[in-house]
Amino acid sequence: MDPVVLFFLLGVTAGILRSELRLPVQVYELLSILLLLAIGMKGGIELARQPFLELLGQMVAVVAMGFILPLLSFPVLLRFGRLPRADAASIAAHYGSVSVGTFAVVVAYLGSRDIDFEAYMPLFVVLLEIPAILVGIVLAKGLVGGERLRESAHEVLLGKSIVLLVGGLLIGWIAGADGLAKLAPLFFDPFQGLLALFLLEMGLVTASQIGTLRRYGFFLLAFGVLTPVFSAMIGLGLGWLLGLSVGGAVVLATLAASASYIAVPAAMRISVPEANPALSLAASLGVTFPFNVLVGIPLYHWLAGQLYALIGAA
Amino acid sequence: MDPVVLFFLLGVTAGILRSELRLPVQVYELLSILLLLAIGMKGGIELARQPFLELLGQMVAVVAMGFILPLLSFPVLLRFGRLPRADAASIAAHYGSVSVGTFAVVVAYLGSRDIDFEAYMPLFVVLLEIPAILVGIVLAKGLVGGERLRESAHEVLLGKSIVLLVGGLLIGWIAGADGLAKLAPLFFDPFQGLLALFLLEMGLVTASQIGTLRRYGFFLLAFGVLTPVFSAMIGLGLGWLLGLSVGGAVVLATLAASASYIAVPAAMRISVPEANPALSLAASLGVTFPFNVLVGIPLYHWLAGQLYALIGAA
Amino acid sequence: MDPVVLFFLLGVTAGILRSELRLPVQVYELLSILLLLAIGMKGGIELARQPFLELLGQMVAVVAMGFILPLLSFPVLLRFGRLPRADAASIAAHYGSVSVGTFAVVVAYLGSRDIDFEAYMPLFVVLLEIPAILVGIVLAKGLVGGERLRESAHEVLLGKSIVLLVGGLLIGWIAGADGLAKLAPLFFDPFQGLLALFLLEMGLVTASQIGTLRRYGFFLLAFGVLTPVFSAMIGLGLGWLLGLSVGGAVVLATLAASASYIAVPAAMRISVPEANPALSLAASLGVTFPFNVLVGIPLYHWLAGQLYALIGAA
Amino acid sequence: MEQHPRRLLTIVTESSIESHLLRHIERWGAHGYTITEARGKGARGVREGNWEANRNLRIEVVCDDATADRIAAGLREHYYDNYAMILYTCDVDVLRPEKF
Amino acid sequence: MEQHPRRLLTIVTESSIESHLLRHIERWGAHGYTITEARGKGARGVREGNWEANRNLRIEVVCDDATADRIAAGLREHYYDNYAMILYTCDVDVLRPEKF
Amino acid sequence: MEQHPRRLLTIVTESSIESHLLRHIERWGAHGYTITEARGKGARGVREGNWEANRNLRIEVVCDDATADRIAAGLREHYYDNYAMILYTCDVDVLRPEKF
Ligand SMILES: Nc1ncnc2c1ncn2[C@@H]1O[C@H](COP(=O)(O)O)[C@@H](O)[C@H]1O
Ligand SMILES: Nc1ncnc2c1ncn2[C@@H]1O[C@H](COP(=O)(O)O)[C@@H](O)[C@H]1O
Ligand SMILES: Nc1ncnc2c1ncn2[C@@H]1O[C@H](COP(=O)(O)O)[C@@H](O)[C@H]1O
Ligand code: NA
Ligand code: NA
Ligand code: NA
Repeated sequence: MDPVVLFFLLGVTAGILRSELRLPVQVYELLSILLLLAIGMKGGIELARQPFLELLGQMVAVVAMGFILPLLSFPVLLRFGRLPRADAASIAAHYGSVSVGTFAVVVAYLGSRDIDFEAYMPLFVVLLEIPAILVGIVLAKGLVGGERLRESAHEVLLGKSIVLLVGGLLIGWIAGADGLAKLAPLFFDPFQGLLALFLLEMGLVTASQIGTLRRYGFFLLAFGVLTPVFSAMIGLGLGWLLGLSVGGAVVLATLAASASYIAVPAAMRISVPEANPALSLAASLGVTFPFNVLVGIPLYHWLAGQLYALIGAA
Repeated sequence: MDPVVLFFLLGVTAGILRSELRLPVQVYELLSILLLLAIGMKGGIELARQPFLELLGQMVAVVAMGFILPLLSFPVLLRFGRLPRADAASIAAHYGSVSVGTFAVVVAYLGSRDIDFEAYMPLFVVLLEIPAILVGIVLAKGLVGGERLRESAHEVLLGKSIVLLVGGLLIGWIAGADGLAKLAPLFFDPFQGLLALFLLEMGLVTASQIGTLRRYGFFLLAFGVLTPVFSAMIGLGLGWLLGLSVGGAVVLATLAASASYIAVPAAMRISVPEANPALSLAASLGVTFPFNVLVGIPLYHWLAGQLYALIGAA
Repeated sequence: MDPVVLFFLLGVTAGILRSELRLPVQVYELLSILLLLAIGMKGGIELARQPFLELLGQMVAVVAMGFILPLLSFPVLLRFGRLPRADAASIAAHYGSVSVGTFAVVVAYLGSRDIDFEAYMPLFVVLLEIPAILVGIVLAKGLVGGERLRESAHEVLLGKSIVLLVGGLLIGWIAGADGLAKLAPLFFDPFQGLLALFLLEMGLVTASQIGTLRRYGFFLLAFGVLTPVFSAMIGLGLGWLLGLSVGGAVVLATLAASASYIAVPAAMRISVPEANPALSLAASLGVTFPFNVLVGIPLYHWLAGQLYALIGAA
Repeated sequence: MEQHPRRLLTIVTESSIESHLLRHIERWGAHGYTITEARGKGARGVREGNWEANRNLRIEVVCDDATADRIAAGLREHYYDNYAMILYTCDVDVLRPEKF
Repeated sequence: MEQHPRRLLTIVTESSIESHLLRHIERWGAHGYTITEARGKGARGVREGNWEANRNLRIEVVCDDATADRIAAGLREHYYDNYAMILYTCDVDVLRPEKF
Repeated sequence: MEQHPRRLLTIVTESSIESHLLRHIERWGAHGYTITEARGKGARGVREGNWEANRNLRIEVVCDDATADRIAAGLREHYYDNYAMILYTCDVDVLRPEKF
């Protein structure tokens, strides 16, 4: 098991045992700033190597997936979960968007197995963050006036994670690998260590979701495990169609499978306030995040291997 | 002099001169989290190399020392210090337990002199943290009901420092040196730098103890200097008996000599609330910590050299 | 463009667009502590190599410049800016002193161009911080009683930045390059990364000065651009006279050109409270800091090249 | 010493709505506000403050009675149903009444 | 606007006893609490908050009179003698009385 | 429960003057104080607290009426004109009157 995953388990265990261990929220913020900038810069370095136009097709396809995923889970949440419209829309938005933490874990996973993947993937992280939020708002509120939607879009685009990811992308793009070499001792070399600490903290937060989970019971649990597997298969298929490498397909599958717990909750709180945030966080953070980290990523890797062995690269 | 010690002196000086220099408490917390995890993981890596059972004898002996040390200092505190029972018990617990900061300093000291020591020593740090706390509670309260003692034990075991040390140990054990290589740029490479910053902060805190020291006068000062030397000799002897290397004996001596200022104060505050925390902190942090860092460690090193030269390794 | 400068632009942009991006103030504090210590230690290492007495002449000349610069800008502020006496004095003090952030940027600038400079320059940073503050107080208050001035001097000398710079210098001096090698992974290797994060934060703060700037209009803007160029030429000339290398002259020019936004504001707030801090910060941080980082440093480099080509080294 | 009665309105709520809330409060007539970071527990459960989604803010506004009522009414209308929030007011004396 | 009188009880004390204290306060009838990090000075000296052993918490509880009295009495019995602690109460008005 | 009336004086001001201010407050008779970090907005603009020059402190002093008046007067004389600062007082009840 990857050591970063062990840190996650340490956090969960400490949380469940009600240990006094706490990470100051400022440490959490520092870690997420460093991780987001590092991920963005890595992607930007790669974009500088890549003719941008060649990626345009892939980008459009990925954005389309971001619009479609929440539309698929919404009816499930409404009908089988019997959730109020706002809650169903909000959860659908969480699952249609992505978790940067999960992305970092799959990158670490592939890295420690020396599996290559398209290094411009952070671009897809940025692209996937947003569409599901817009879909979620429309699902909850109907086709709200342009004013309202524009305000929400503005908020999402200027949220912390997008600004840091996009800022990192641009800096990586402009400065290139050589320019950023001097920044490696802060952003790139300790990446795994920073991720380990981040996962320790996420483990503590995950443990605190268990109470809610127990209250809302079986449906959330099932939804939180089945949706990522289902979405991963869509991501895998899309990756294959787009001609990604096995590694790239695993990353795209993991992005599809992951559920946001940073950008989307913040956006939903403002744009769909009547949705209960405890519900969506319990599912995305209390079920799906640990599922992906512990079981999902190896599973998607195995599935990708099967798929590519069976059909061959597209 | 080791540069990390210079940082300690800078902190003490800035504190005494009433400079505006402050480290945010969140930085202090981040530093201690990183140091505790790093120490734990280093020990765990070594444990993975070592047949665990071979260490069992040493572990029992070390735990026994943890029970005995506070029993030795308690009567001194009662009689010569004329301290109330609760205070004597609490101070005895502080001195029977260990200071992770002092441990880090002795590790740095030996490292910069290329002196080897048994790398599983962090295990002893964990083992020594706890027994003295139990002894302290019993000394203060008598043989309290199992309920009370169990509650206290629970609290200590789930305190921040034990969770991080033990968690690090387990992660190191499971992942091994190779698995943790990727974490080195955050946890291992900057260890000395993190320790330097930590000692800067401890210097500032030490300086703020001077007021209390002045109030409680000569006894605390004498106790804070003589106890570590006396305990170090016990630790040295035990190290020799257990067949440790010279370096290992110096570490064990330093552990015996060091007085807790993190885990024990927290435990005593809850379990023996009538003990005055200013007293025990002034002694352990205001006297013994600087004494060990500046004078004690070189002294114990010298003593170990004498002992091993005289008698030969056990 | 240097990547650290890109981080500054990212911060400014995020600030102007009113993004939700914030760095916790504790992160800002940690960054400035690390940068100040690193700069100090680097200078101290160099001082250990240098016969101290040889530098005495240079030191006196640099201190003299620190006294003269504010005396030159004060009448301009009074007459052309029509500012109240206290404000003119305070701004003069800001511009007579130095900005450690700007110093770090010029060091990074020269480093990435492989241009050497006298490595004891951090000593000049320390020397230049203080004189302008004293001049500013005298300009505002007249020749105040020794008591008052002594209290102010005490405050400045024990402010965070001086303590860390001087502390770092001393540690570097005592421990030398070998002694500090073990601290490099925290203080020296990630220096550019730490500086990048610091500039991200300073960009956010700079953006928040724009409101004030707009209110106080054209004079501040002109003063904030012209003063550094003028002071840089004095610094350049002095560097030439002192026989510094081209790189050294660029650093001295940048120090002269930079305006304090940490030590001086704090000192003025206490010693000249009737000065409006919004004014001086808008100029030094809202105009001069970005000007130096984006335009000034390359300009001073070019000017130094011209000067040394024309006249030859002194 | 001359004293002037005013009301101190204290709001404890989720930090995620900070910028919206402050804009509202100013629109409803507050001349200033003071914010401290907080955590706590209430009807909507524990908010530990260890993570962006569960941080609280404690916002204080010193103002006259009419403004306090306007703010309280506005909060009740726009925020009370959907956000973790409490609100209480108390009587205070200030020195420079023109500020509030 | 309709107002309902309640009491605001504020405790400033050592952070080391947080979890015990909160358990007690809830047992004595509080429906919620708000915590902010603090530092300060009092009879037991300066508590600078720069280190785990000298941090303070400032805990606020809005409750009815009986609960306030119960909490105050409980604190006096269990904590006052051995911990750095102050406690004061003041009258406040709340909007939704059923919460407190 | 026996209660003793005192005054609670709350100051919100720039953190840069902390040590001076505390020295003054103690000289004017305060037996203790509690400090929390704050940010805010007032007549002197937004103080975001993201940087050393724009951090606020929120200082509370529980004291008797005479001390409160003395402190308020002192602050008015020494600080009001030149620093971002507000001050308000309110009536509180304390348990151990001898402390304040
Ligand atoms: N009775 C109370 N006393 C003090 N603070 C409270 C109380 N109830 C709630 N709070 C605070 O208000 C926040 C939101 O409350 P609620 O909407 O009841 O969950 C909580 O997280 C607490 O910080
Ligand atoms: N008169 C006071 N006014 C405001 N806060 C106080 C006062 N006295 C004590 N405190 C706070 O209560 C804590 C504990 O007080 P004590 O038990 O008196 O040391 C102090 O650290 C201060 O934060
Ligand atoms: N009406 C108000 N209500 C609450 N806090 C205020 C108010 N006005 C000012 N403040 C606080 O006091 C600080 C200084 O105020 P000022 O001197 O008006 O700029 C501000 O930064 C706020 O934190
Ligand atoms: Na997804
Ligand atoms: Na010991
Ligand atoms: Na200058």
